[in-house]
Amino acid sequence: MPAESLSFIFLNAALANNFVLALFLGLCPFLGVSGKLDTAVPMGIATSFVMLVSSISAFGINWILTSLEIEFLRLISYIVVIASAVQLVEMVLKKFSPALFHSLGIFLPLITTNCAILGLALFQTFKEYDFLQSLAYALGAGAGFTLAIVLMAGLRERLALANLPTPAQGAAMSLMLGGLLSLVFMGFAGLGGQ
Amino acid sequence: MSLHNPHIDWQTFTDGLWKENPVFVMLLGMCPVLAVTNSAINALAMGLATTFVLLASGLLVSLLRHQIPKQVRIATYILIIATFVTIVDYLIQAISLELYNALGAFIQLIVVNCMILGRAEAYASKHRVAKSLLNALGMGLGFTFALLCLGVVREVLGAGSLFGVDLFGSQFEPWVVMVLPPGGFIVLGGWLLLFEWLRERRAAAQLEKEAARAR
Amino acid sequence: MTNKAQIEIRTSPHAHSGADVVQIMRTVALALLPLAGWGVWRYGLSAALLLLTTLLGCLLAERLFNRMRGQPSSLGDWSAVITGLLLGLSLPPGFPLWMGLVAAFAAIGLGKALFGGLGMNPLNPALVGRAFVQAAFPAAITTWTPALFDGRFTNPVPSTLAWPFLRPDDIGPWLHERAVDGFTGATPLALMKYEGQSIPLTDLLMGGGAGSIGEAALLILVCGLFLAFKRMLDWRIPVSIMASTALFAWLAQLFDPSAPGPLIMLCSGGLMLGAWFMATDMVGSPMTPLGVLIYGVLIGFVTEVIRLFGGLGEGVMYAILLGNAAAPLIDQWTQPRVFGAAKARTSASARKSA
Amino acid sequence: MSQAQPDSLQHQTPALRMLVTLGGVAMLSGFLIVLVYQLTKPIIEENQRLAIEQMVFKLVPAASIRRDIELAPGLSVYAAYDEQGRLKGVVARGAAQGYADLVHLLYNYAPDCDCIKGFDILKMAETPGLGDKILTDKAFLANFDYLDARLDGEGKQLANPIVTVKHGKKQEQWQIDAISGATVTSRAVGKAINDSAQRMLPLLQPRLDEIRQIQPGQKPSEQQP
Repeated sequence: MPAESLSFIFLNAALANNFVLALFLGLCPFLGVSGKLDTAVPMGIATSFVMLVSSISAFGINWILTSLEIEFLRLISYIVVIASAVQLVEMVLKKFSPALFHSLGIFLPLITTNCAILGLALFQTFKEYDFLQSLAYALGAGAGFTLAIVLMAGLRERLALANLPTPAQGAAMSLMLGGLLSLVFMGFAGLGGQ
Repeated sequence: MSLHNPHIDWQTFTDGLWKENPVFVMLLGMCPVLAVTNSAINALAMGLATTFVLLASGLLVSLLRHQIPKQVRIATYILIIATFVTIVDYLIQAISLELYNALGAFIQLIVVNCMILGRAEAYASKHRVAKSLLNALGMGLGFTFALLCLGVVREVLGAGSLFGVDLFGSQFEPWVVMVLPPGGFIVLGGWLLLFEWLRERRAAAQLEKEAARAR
Repeated sequence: MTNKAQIEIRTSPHAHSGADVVQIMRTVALALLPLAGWGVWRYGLSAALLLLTTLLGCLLAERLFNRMRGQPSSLGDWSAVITGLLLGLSLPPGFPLWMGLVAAFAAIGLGKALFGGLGMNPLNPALVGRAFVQAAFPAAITTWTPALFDGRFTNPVPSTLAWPFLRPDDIGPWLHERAVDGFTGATPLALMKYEGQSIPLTDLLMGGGAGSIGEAALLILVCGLFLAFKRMLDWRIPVSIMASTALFAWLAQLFDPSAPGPLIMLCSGGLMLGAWFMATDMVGSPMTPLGVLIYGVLIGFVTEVIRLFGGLGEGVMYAILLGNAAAPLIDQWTQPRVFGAAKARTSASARKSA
Repeated sequence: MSQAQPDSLQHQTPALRMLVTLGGVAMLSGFLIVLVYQLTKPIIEENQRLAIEQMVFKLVPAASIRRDIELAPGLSVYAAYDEQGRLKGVVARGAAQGYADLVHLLYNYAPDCDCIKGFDILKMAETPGLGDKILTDKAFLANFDYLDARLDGEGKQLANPIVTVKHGKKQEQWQIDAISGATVTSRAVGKAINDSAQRMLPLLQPRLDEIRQIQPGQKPSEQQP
């Protein structure tokens, strides 16, 4: 394994291998919650936050499982621990920062079943990242997700006024927009690789 | 809806195939739909793996539906689903390492396919075993069908082959974009456009027919 | 009198400048003609055929999608002409014609018709078409041919006439036969990036080396300035793009003296064409004065980043597309009133749902 | 929903019952997973062994016996021997950033000529039709008929680092002639091999004599764990 630099891991996860636009992780919120900027921004921030939390938990679990040599329980442990971590975050937020909870809280339960979260945990395990690398990966993935969903929301708000062809009103248009954004993000391929 | 319809069992099965197709109609489980459909064989394998998890989790949830307390049902379902996904993961590894490498982490990501949890919660926990299985099979095959729709188009255009068999000879210039991420979005968007367009035409024809009858 | 005109340019976008959309479009299309002519002079029959293909392809696609929606023809607004010309100008001269047709349909269909036609396209249609074929046919779109080769008006580059759906033949032997001196099949940017080789500036200004049909920096500047003086385009966009590109190139050179300097960055690749003719697309660019500035700087910055650190040699296309995608956000966040309102709405909705 | 349970039943579920249910399901799933894991483990290991063996023997055509050698913690190579037990090649892994993602590859170091002979891609996400030419382009593959990999006098690093040069500019035996139009991927191959060889060869060289020793009549790939 070559030691990938932290900045490269961050940029790669955020742009070239954007979680939504290149890996298709977190598509449900990307398509579902991108209708309005008002909801897209908190959704992106909340997801990034949960990504960070679950990346750290996944790193810990994997360390424990590997030292006990029971890796076959990895998937179950990840999903259980991530779900509980989100619950915990929700409770802590509610107690200590009600304002933040109000803006993010409604999205937290949605995020638990978001494949981007589990995907992050699984990919960082597959890539055998160390702790700092995992952190960079989680931050990059979160930033990339936020970027994608916010760009999408801006475009969709503008298109809300457009006179779309009838078959294109609805999911098809969102998918095509996603395809265009995905095309654009291909331009970042190999960024920071040299 | 019509629970006492004698044909209910048949409909339970066919709904998932077309009318309530998890991908084309309900837009569920999009992540594997787009991520692993760059070839038909990957699409088929992912579809069958998902069907297996649907069937197995549907069976278990349906069997245990009277035993599982309401408060912990979601946790239990997730546990059950994660179990079968882990099993599928090992089975695929045992069957073909090549396939396993091609699908990568997306097999394990079946766990968070909302379709499966949705079926467990909305159907299997409320119906008899046979019915749940039939419904799961319908949904699973519908999902597989949708994946194949994408996989076939993307592989034929993007690689000039189908199930790995070369179709057009070596001079064919593949449209590489189709096997890349944007191709996934565009092909699924294209299928949805096509279906929506057909539906509109059918509705328009229906209207016309009714108007003619009224006249 | 002149003072008044200047103030008018600064404070108001095109809508107030007097000319209507069709007039603007027609003038822009006319301003592209010298570029097309210069491209045909340098690359010969291949370039002419390709430009014709993308032009007719765009018109055909526009008509087809009009008909599918049962709308009156929108060919009269000249926008499809501009898209077709820009698309052709941004492609390499030896690009197979059938791929040019694919690009034209992708540009109009994917970039425009799907979202409701003129004025609704979220991204620049010509660039959508080019990005699509860049991803679809990565080999063909990075095959460059020399300019000004002998017999260019009678014999097209062999790859131009490749059969539909089939791979163009390798043009290596054909190039060898022509034995064009020093031609390496790489664009100036690629030569600089991968080989540390520099290109004489005159070549870049006139479009001497390998490149897309419309890459002649000086001529673009002239045509662009003409349009700007006619107030047919928002001069702040190309100026901010060029200024920021130059600034970032200068900064990059401070850190790494071997990096290409501002002048080379400005004159190479598609920067000029993009800055003057593509980024200025009224639909995809922001409307607020501050927004326009941010938009230009964003495009300049992303171009630099991709050119210097990316896997690709050229990044203008992706930078402009990204700028288009970000334009609604820029607009929203550079209007203080709207921003405040949006914020108030957020907290209100959160309170409601909680 | 005729078969749904009446709500009143579910309202007061004792905590014990919830725990018992969760525990029971957890035990059931644990049992199932361990069962499948145990059943499939030998098959999976056999599959993996076959896959590696296949690749190693493809890279070292004369070989038919494989032995795993750990040069340093986390750095393993495969030594490949022919029927007579002669060392024909040492296969090692390398990886470097390509155009889209890391390019993972295996390459064959032939001790007889002190050179690198051939490579194969384990995993890459390079653009089909462009980057993947590195596996099909004959001129590019010809670079790996003989690629100089001698160590310097002290045996600490390669005498000449392996580098990828622009298409048509290859002059030395340690240079790789890039594919025009796929420069980035060609470079990734060179960098992956160079990075790996710089680390692996200094560790391998001192142990080469020991590795050459192979007991006749024994199949080392079986005796190694």
